[in-house]
Parts: sequence; C-alpha cells; structure tokens
Amino acid sequence: MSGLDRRWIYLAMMLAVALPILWNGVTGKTFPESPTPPSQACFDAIEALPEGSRVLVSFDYDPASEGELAPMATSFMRHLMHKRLKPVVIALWPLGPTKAEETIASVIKTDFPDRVNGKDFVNLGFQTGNEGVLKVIGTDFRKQFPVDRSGTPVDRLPIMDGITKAGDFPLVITISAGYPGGKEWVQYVSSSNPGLVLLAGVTGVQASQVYSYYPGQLRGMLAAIKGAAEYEALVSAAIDGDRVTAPKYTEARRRMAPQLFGHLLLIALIVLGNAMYFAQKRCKAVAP
Amino acid sequence: MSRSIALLICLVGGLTMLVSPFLPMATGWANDVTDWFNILAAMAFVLGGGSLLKVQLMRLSARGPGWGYSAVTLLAFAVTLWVGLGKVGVVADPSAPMVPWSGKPDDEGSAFWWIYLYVMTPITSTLFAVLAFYVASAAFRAFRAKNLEATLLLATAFVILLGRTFAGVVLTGWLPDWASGLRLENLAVTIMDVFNTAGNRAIIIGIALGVASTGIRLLLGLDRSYLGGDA
Amino acid sequence: MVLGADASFLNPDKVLLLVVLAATCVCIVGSMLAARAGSVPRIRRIAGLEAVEEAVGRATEMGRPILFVPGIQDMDNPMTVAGITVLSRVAGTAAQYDATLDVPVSRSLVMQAARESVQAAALQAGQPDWYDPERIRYITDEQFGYAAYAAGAMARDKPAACFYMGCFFAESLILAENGNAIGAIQIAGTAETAQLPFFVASCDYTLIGEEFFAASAYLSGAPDQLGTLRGQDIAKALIALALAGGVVMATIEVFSPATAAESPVEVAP
Amino acid sequence: MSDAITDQTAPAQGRWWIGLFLVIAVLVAIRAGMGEGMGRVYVQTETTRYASTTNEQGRVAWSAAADGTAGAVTIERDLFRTAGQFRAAESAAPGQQAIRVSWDRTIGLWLAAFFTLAVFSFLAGDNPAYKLTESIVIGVSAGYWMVVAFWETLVPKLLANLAPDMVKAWCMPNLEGGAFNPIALIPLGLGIMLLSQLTPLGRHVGRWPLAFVIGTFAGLKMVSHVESDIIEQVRATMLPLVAFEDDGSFAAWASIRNVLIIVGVLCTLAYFVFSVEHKGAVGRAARVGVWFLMITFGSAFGFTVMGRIALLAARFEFLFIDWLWLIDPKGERAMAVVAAATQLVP
Repeated sequence: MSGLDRRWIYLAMMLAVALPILWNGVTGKTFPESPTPPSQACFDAIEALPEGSRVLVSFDYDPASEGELAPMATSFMRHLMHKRLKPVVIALWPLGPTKAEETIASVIKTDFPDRVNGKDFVNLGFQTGNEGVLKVIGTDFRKQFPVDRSGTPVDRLPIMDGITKAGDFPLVITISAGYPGGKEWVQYVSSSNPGLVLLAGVTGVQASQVYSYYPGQLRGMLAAIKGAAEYEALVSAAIDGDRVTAPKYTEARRRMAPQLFGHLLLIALIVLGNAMYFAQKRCKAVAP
Repeated sequence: MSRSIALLICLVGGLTMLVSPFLPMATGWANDVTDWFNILAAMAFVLGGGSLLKVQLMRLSARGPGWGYSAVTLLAFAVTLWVGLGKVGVVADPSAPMVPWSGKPDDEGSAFWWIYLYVMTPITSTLFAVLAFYVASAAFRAFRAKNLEATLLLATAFVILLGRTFAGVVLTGWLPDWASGLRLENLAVTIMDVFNTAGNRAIIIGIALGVASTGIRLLLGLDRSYLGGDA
Repeated sequence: MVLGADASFLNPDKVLLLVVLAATCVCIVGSMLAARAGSVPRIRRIAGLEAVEEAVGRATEMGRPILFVPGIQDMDNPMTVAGITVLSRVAGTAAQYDATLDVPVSRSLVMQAARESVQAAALQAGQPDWYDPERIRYITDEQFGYAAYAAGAMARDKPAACFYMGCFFAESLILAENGNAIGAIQIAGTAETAQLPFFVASCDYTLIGEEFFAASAYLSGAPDQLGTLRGQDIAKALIALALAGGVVMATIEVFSPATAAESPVEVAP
Repeated sequence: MSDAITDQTAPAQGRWWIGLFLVIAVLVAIRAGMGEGMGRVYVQTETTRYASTTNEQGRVAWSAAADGTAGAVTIERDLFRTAGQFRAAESAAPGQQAIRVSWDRTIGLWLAAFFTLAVFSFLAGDNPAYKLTESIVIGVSAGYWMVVAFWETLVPKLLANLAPDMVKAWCMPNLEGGAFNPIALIPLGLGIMLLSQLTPLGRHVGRWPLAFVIGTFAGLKMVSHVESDIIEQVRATMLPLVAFEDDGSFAAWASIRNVLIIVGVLCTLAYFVFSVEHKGAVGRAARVGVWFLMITFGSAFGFTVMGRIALLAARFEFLFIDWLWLIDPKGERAMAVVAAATQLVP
C-alpha cells in the first residue's frame, strides 16, 4: 500500500474540479438547490422588512475569499434592491469597500439604475479598529463613519436620517471571511441590541464557529458556497420566476458543480483509504 | 534593573487594562492602546525589513546555491517599496484633485495596484487554493476507522461532505417527511447545530480560561522568557 | 487586585463581568499561592508535550534542523505569546542537545520577542554561543507569502521536527502537509478552533485550545506555574456548577405558566 | 500511517519540470492561435473634470463638472472593459480607439497565469519556477505590508496627530480636526525605544515596548475572553431540559437537542481538566468529551473542504475564463449580451 504517490491524489482533485467547470461553461447547466433552514431564514428575514427600511451591510472580506462570498454579496444586494430596501454599506476589512463597489456596480448600477447614491444606498467605506469599530457604532455610528466613501458628510445623506447607532437598523448583514467578522458582530452588536436582526454570510472555515450562534443571536446564515447557492436560488425564484436568470446571478450555483465532484472524490478517497487500511490489517492478522 | 522596569511596565499596563472596562472614564482606552500597538508594529517594520535585507544580502554576497533567488527577492522588495511609498502612477482623489498625493496607493491604474493585482493576488490565492489538494491527501491518510474516536471523526466528515451537495439530496431525498431529519442535508445541519455547537463552546470556554491564566502568569512575571536573558 | 476598584466608579452594566473576572483571578492566583506554599498539584500526562524532548533528540540524531513556527499573528495575540513561551522551552532543550533551531516569523515584533526568548534559553542551558540571531528571521507579514517560504524551505532543508505553536489560519494545512510529506515529527498547538481539525489530521500530536495555553506552565515544571493550572480546573468546576444551576432555573421557568409564553431562554425552532 | 503515501514531493528527480513547462507552453501556443485568441485585457480612458465650490463654512468641495468649466481640473483614469464591449465598439465604429488593449494589464494577466501555474507545479515537486515565484512573493508581500502600514497607520494615526497641517497639505486634504495631539508622543516614544536596540546603547530599553504590549494586551484579552467567551457561552448553554412548542405540546426533538448540548459542553470541559487523572467519573466524562471533540473536528473539516474547493475552482476559472478564453459563463466576451446591458459604447 506504500505504492500510492500523493501526486495521483492531486491529479484526481485537479480533474474533479476542472472538468465540471468546463462542462458547466459549455452547457450552462446547474444543479437544483433545496434550501436548508439557515439559508431560508436569511431570505425570510429580508422578505419580512417593510419597503424603504435601511439595512446595514458590512463587507468583511477581501479577494482571497471572493470565490465563496462575492456570490452572497451579489444575491443580498439584488434581494435588497428588489424589495426596495436601502443598504448602508461599511467594511471592517481594508479591501471590503472595493468589493462593495464591485457589487454595487454589477447589481445596482446595471439592473437598478433608478436608485440614487446617498438616498437609496451608500458606501461608507472602511474603518480600522476591528471590533473596536463595532463597539463605537453601538453607541455612536457617525463617530466611526463621519463621511461616505467620496467624502460627503453623513449628515448630508438622506439615507442616514435618524440613524445614530447600529441598533437603529432593523437588519444587519455581515459578509465575513474571518476576523473581524460574524463572531465579532454577534459579540459586540447583536448581543447588546436585542431587537436587531443579524444575518451572516460566512466562509466554510468560519461556518463551524459561527453556527453556535444560530438561531439565537444570529437569525440566519449562509454557510459557504452551498449556502450562497441555496439563497441565490431562493432569490432567483422570487425575482425571475420562470424567466432565464442573468449569468451573474447564477455564480454560486455554477460553483456547486465542482463542489459536488470534489466532495465525491474526497468520499471515494476516504473509502479507499479505509479499504486499504482494513486489507492491510487482515494481512497482518494472518501473517504476523 | 532593565528587566525589573520591564516587568513593572507589564504589570501596570495589564492592571490598567483589566480595570478599564469598569471605569466609565476609561472607555476609549482600549482603542487608544490598540492604535498605539498598530503604530508600534508599523515602526517595527524597520527591524523586520532589516532582518530580511541582512539575510538576503548575506546570501547574495556569499554566492552560495540559489543566490540568484535572493537577488530576485531584494529586487521585488525594493520595487514594491518604491512604487508604494512613492505612489507611482496614482492620480489625485476626486475629493481633492488639486492635491496630487491625495490618491490611495492602491487606486486602479497605479503601479502598486498593478503589483497587487497581477503578482501578489495570483500567488497568494493560488497558494490558498492549493489547500484543496492538501485536504484531499490529509483526508485519505488520516481518516481511518482505527478506533471509536477516529470513526466518529470520519463519519461526521462523511455526512457533512455528502449533505452539503446535491449528492445528499439524491441519496436520501426519498425519505418521507416524518423522517426528514435523517435526510443527509438536515443531518448535516443537526451535527453543526448540536454537536459542533457543544464541542466548540467547551473549547472556547477552555481557551478563555487558558488566556486568563496565561495573562496572570505574564502580569505577575512568572513567565518572562520574552524579556531575554541577561540583567 | 481588581476588587480594589471603588464600587461607586463602577459601570453598572459590568457587574457580572467584574464578578466572573474576579472569581477567575482568585481561583488562579489562589492556587498559585497554595502551590508556592507546598500544595503542588499533579498534572495529568499531556502526550504532545512529553514528545517535545523526543522530537528534539531525533532531530539531533539525524543531524537535521528543527523548525519552530510561532504562528502568523503579532504580539497582541495571546496565542503568539503562548507560542513564544513554548519556544523558550524548546530552545532550551535544543541548546542542550546542540541541535539547529530555525524560527522564521511573520511579524517584526515577534522576531524581537523570539530572539530575546531563545537567547535567554541558551544562557539558561549554559550554551550562550549556541544562540544565532540570524536563525530567527523575519520573512513577510503576508500569510501566504510566509506559507510559500515555509513550504519551500521544508522541501529543501528537510527539518526532522516541526513545531507549530501559535495562532494559525488557512496556512496550517500547508505547513502540516508539507511537514508530513518530508516525514518530520510534528507537534502543533493552537486555540484557533477552525484549524484544529487539520492539525489533528496531519500532525503527530496536537495541543487543543486550553492544553496549548497550559503547555508552557507544564513544560516549566515550576510549582507556582503548575498551581495556575489547578486554578483553571477550579474555575472550570465553578463554571459547570453555574451552568447546572442555570439549566435548573431555565427548566423551572418553562414549567411556570406565567413566563412560559415569553421565556427568555432560546428554544430551537 | 504516514507511509501510506510515499515521499516523492521532494525535489527534482532529474529535470522533469522542463518537460512539464514545455508541454504547457505548446498547449498555450496552440490555444493562442485558435479562433479569437486569448488573454487580452481592454481598457477605456475615463476623463472627468472637477470644479470646486466653497460652502458657508469656508470648506472647499470638489465635484464633477461639465466641459469648459473655468478652473476645472481634469483627471484621467483607465477602467476595465470586457472583450465583448471591445467587439461591440469595433462593430459600431471599426478602428475606434476608445476601448483598446492595455499592454501593461495584458502582460500582468500573463504573469498572473504563470505564477498560478508555478504554484501548482510545486505539487509535483520543488522546481525553479516555484522557487522564482516564492522569492518574488516574499519580497513583494513584505514590501506591500510595509507600504500599507505606512499609509494606513503611520500617516493617519501618528503623523496626522503630530504634524496635522503638513499631512493635510501633503496627502490627506480631508483630514478632520487638525490640532497637535500630544498623546501621539507615547507611541512615538515606544517606537523609538524599540528601534534604539539597533544602537549598542538601546539593548535594554528595547524590551520596554515589548513588555508594554504584552502586559496591556494580556489585560485586554483577559477581559474580552471572560466577557464574550465564558459569560456569553455559559449563558447560551443554560437551556431548559424540557422544551415545549408554542401551542404547549411537548417538543421532543428540541428537548433532546438541549440535553445533548448541555451534556456535550460539560463532558468536553471535563476533557480539559489538568489536575485530575482521567480516571473514574472524570475519565468517563472526558471520554464522551473526546467524542464530541471528534465530531466537532469532523464537521469543521467537512465544512472547510467546501471553501477550499471553491477557491480552487476560482483559480481554474481565472485560467479558463480570463486567460485561456475557453469558456464564457458570465457572457463577458459575448458581444450581444454585453451590448444590450450597457450604454458605454457610443
């Protein structure tokens, strides 16, 4: 059994991920998704808000986690726009605002061109301080975010009327890749504002940590690309109905094809490893 | 003497931070200290950069095997510092077009941005992606049903892997509604919700105690190895 | 010590925090003082820590270096500080055996602290000349830049023993799998829960969470440090009691009809 | 168990990597010669004029202005365009220059592809392409974080407090406040102490900032861990052993769940007990605790796999979509889709 070079495993993984991407790129097909409760809870929480409500959206990731999180950001933004809700975007990661701009450009500016910056949505940019930022916005939002990304004072933005602290938002969404992220939002914002609903989109790595806060302090969560795909399917079904969904709104579901084959390969490897282990054990038992 | 002063600084700093959350007058202190730390860490780059230069220059001047790579590292380091600190190719910020240095160093189109986008990002994100291969070889090697503990580890990973894809839906989707809790995708959620929650909570509580105990050992100077040897 | 704060200056929302914090400190400091006075606890075996000497010895026999990674975070992180204290014990053993110890770091301040700590360990081991500051060097702050270096260095230098003690993120598996590929004996310790499964899968020994923070006290063998470990256990027992009490209260609350409808305790949907 | 996999990740047996890279080069050359080609990046220059207005408080604000505004400042930026937008523009006005190939970005894209393949090649074994990539990423990323520390920390947090007027005129025109802040002398002093060890005199003083950092953060983290981890986690675990549905009927599953969580937390805590041998009741509880730990690790492993595969998929998408132009799931190169979705093209 010492004959298996680990490079064969690497090659198999490469094919298991690369071929479905090509297959999917050529045929355009995706697998159907049935939502699990945490994803459904995200959808329901947004559906429940009255039109015109303001929603705090925090982009707490950078390009390294874009593969998992950008589709969530796109779906959240599309859902918010469709429901005529007003996202106030901030970021705890330095590269978050850039990611937010990309999402705003691809969703709002392209598909909802009637929405006005500063009135229907706004990007307040990044602030250093990690959880320190969260502690401050719990009591004084404007102290941490005095101006929007282009330097306009928050006091002059209609979307910010009457917002003085994080608790003034009925809903907060964090799209987070690690520290600071979902856990810090729970600890410093959700815990101290019982009326506030917190949703999180998290990477697979974070999911196991953040799960312990669901469904108490965390009303809903999208876990990894699977959660993104489920939520994306829910949003597509609500908005597009039977029409064809634009390619940028199927990104998460496209990524599920390589997931499936990657997972199947891993399962096959675990089975193979155990088969080899038990075969070897039997040999030893016979001829010590 | 120097060590005693250091221990005193450690103790006073630590006690101040311990009581600060309880004093209404001390609410911003934690943020101030964090800012100071960030400034200190930024200034410490002189030490790190010095170490990097010294090691690579030594290798370069010794002309040992692979000295060419040291030259590459030094060149990459110098160029990045130059274009970043000098804001090469950065245009002014729209809010202050008259101030040429007002743009961000990583604005689209600047040289620093180019290096970030086309050199650093592809390398770091590919290294990140390489983990998919390592996960596969680790799973193959380590997930053997040798005993009850190992079997639990393996079985859980198995359920999650299946339950989080379309395969889980296909395999157990036929289960009737009253047994829907046994469908793989729901089983995966239950594992996360119950077992993972319980395990993680205990680990987190334990860590908090460990941090408290380590903190006390440091403040009281029981553990002072970081202060070096001589008086 | 915390108790000294005058109650009238207290922030009223924080009373519970103050009580728990004070109780924790009293448990730990009290056990430490008791140990100093002679009541030294017996500490259970922690396999990963008993293997430290074996790993260093093996590297010496094979004439190959030891790699020590104190995590990739800075000195503000308690895991990094705990990693540095473990480093000083490993360095002490390595100095006795005259084994080569490589400590690449990803933060400048950590380099500074690691140099101080290794030098002190060498002095204490009676081998001041063994210490070489250039072996403790800064690589880069970038997580994957550091991982790229470590993976390459492992493939070339083939360390016989690898220690990963500190705060790790995704690079944990890059380190551990490359160490596994070159057949090194690997001992990891971290409190970063997301990375524990990978260390458990790829390393020979893994110190989980609280075990990692206990490592330096365990390795030091000093009575007062061992005493703090017993203090942690007492605190744990108090937590278990409080938890049990809370569970009973919550259960009673469910049965009392007035509050059943709006029970503050969360119940699964 | 580790001998299940032979140790062959180690260096070059011979010069296999030359063959590997030759094969890749040939395949790429073939692809480049087919159809529409591959790996080009397009840009369009966006010219904006800014004019200033002064408000009642005497603050100067700049905003986009129409052509020909007196005193306007012009700023030009190159912005990304897709191949589809380029083709749409070409078909509308052949030979147009608005959307064009950007050579620096195209070279960057090919470099990025090289680096991606070079990192993957390490899986087959250490080789010169990987070594080159490794030495570049070390130099670039060390420099990168130093630059970020300078512009994001030293300038706004230190210099802006010590010399606000200078910083305002130099690089932060929107700086608020703007008075000298003596508090900033503290971190400056700590930093100078730290750096003083580069001189022979500073050997001892250099430890003090370290002691300051370790002491203050030990205190800070003790408080935050006790608050958010011990108190909050224990509170969240105080669940009723018996749960009821909203209509008053017994909720069996919710009750089992609560009991399992409580038992799991207590047993796993027992595993971490140090000062008692794991025998008897503590031993049994610790054993159950280990089971919970194993399930926790197994589930975390399974979840993390998803993320890692997603990342790998993203790298392949970069190679297939952005560089090789093999597939086009987002419709970025399909002229019709893009032309309909944007009015950028005149």
